[in-house]
Amino acid sequence: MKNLTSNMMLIATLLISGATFARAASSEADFKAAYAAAEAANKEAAGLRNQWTTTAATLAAAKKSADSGDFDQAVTQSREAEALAKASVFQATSEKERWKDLEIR
Amino acid sequence: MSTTANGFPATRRLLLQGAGLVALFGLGQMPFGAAPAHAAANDKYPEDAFKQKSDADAIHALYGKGAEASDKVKLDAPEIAENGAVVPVSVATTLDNVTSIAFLVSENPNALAASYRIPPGTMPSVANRLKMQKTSNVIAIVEAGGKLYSATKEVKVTVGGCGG
Amino acid sequence: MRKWISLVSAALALAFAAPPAIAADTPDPLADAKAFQKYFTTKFPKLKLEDFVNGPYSMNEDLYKQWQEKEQFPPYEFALEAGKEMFATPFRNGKTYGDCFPNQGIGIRQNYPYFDEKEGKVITLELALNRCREANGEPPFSYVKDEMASLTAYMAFTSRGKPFDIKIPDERRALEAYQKGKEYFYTRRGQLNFSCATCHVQEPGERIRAEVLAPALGIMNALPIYRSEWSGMGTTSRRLVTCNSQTRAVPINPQDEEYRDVEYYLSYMSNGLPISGPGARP
Amino acid sequence: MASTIRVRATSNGDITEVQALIQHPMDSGFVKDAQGAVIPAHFIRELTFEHDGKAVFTADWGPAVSKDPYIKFSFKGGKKGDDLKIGWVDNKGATDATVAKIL
Repeated sequence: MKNLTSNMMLIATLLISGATFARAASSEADFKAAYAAAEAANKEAAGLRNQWTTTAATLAAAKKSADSGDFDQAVTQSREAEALAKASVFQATSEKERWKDLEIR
Repeated sequence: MSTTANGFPATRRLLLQGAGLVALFGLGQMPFGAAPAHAAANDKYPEDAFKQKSDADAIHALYGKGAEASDKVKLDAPEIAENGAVVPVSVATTLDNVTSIAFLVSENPNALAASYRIPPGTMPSVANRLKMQKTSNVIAIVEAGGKLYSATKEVKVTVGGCGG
Repeated sequence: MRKWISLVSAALALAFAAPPAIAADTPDPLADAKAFQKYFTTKFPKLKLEDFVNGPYSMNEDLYKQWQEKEQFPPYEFALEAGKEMFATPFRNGKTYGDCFPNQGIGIRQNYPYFDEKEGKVITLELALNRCREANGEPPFSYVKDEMASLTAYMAFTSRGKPFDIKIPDERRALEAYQKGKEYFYTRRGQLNFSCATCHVQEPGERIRAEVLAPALGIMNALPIYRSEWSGMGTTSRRLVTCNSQTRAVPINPQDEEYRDVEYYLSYMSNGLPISGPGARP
Repeated sequence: MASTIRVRATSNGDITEVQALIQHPMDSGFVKDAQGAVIPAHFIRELTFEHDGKAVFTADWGPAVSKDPYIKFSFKGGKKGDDLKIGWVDNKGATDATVAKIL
């Protein structure tokens, strides 16, 4: 039940972020917001002891793009990082029960 | 396998599971022999031979002539190296009057890996461990009675993963 | 005891609302270990139980030969000698590592990790070694570097052939640690969505990117290991950390509780199998 | 400082089998460090084994010999208790030598 709910929320989030991709040129403020959202999701993953190395790498790439002034790219990468972080959160949550499927008994 | 059963509908794109796993496992096999090379004698560090890129050039720099393949040269090397950093390779021969033995890895940046001087009274048999950058022929050269004989074997080298 | 377990099971079942058939988990380490060992001996009927401590080498003839050749003069030789010397060298206060351990630290590796009932936590050999250093006024070693590998290599060497004898005291916290270790082992993590079990239970003996995977059974017996891939030694901590990062998961810190618990669980699963460390691995 | 050379030499009365392991990085010159800088080549060039005043085996090595190199060979003669002298020199001019007893 709980899984299903978070699942739905995740799908919704992905849809929303997907929709915003189409927008015109991004500003530094857009990047900051997207980056903060990604960082927040990654922090949640850390709380669940399940961060992905790819999230960190994508966050770093976003920062680099922003530093070079390419905010379109920076926003896209931040959203990708957020999606990765959310996937890792989802993984950790669902594994709380699913790990038992693999157990030798 | 349906995505529902998998339980990861929305995140499937991000999870390189399933097909990825299949692709990671399994690997082709089997080597095949390949061409030998060329051939003289050495009593100093063969500086020049170690600088050559190709196996043929290295053998020529080392001996000044070419080698002929011989089933009297027994080269022992793995089919698949457990790791390219440490590949155990050895050679033994039934040939008489052996004066030197050399190992080459054709695909390394410089083909010559090691050369051994065998004085009278020392057995014509050497084991060592070599680095291999990638899948390559390993060539053993035995110099006996002033002539060169060789054996060649392909050793597969692959990169590391979640093994061990 | 029993009562507590059923309470927890009930709580787990409620919390996750999973089908009762799956959630009816009463931690029974002995039965788990039996099933675990049976799984591997069934999967590899030609192997004897003690063969599993040699990891992938028992599963592939070509690799076995390379290993035999390496063992003639094993690459961990230098670490072993360094460890022996370190172990015998007194700290600045005159005490030695031996003073921190039962039997002066000789032939005891098979008893680690153990559950410390006073502290209520799992104590691994690596942790005990650093605590020993700190208790004697020495700075701790990195858990993933050569000094720790050398020390544990020597201690493992003095225990070679002795069967793992991991004990789980009959108390709530010990069983909890065991259960957490098991959960860690089977939990998928990282972008590749692999658990420890994905590689080391489902696929041992198979090649992944051409490397033959080691079976989980006996995997702790060989540690620390000299890995050709690392061109050097690796501790148990290093092994766990790299397993995580290879699945694209950010590793937790060496000797964090999860790692200690999973080492506890895995070592217990290999009870009865001989210590073979230090080992050499691809 | 312990020797970089480990030797096992055993005689069966007729033939002496020698195995040696040497602690040396054998850097190839093709590998980069964590910062992306090339680690310069550093390898043993020559390794010699002497018994009874004469060379019984000489290795000429390039950087493609594995880290902590291993070598195995055997020679006729050599009795239990005899000395075997081993020495190496690398491309930076560093050297080490040891004497081992044949067992």
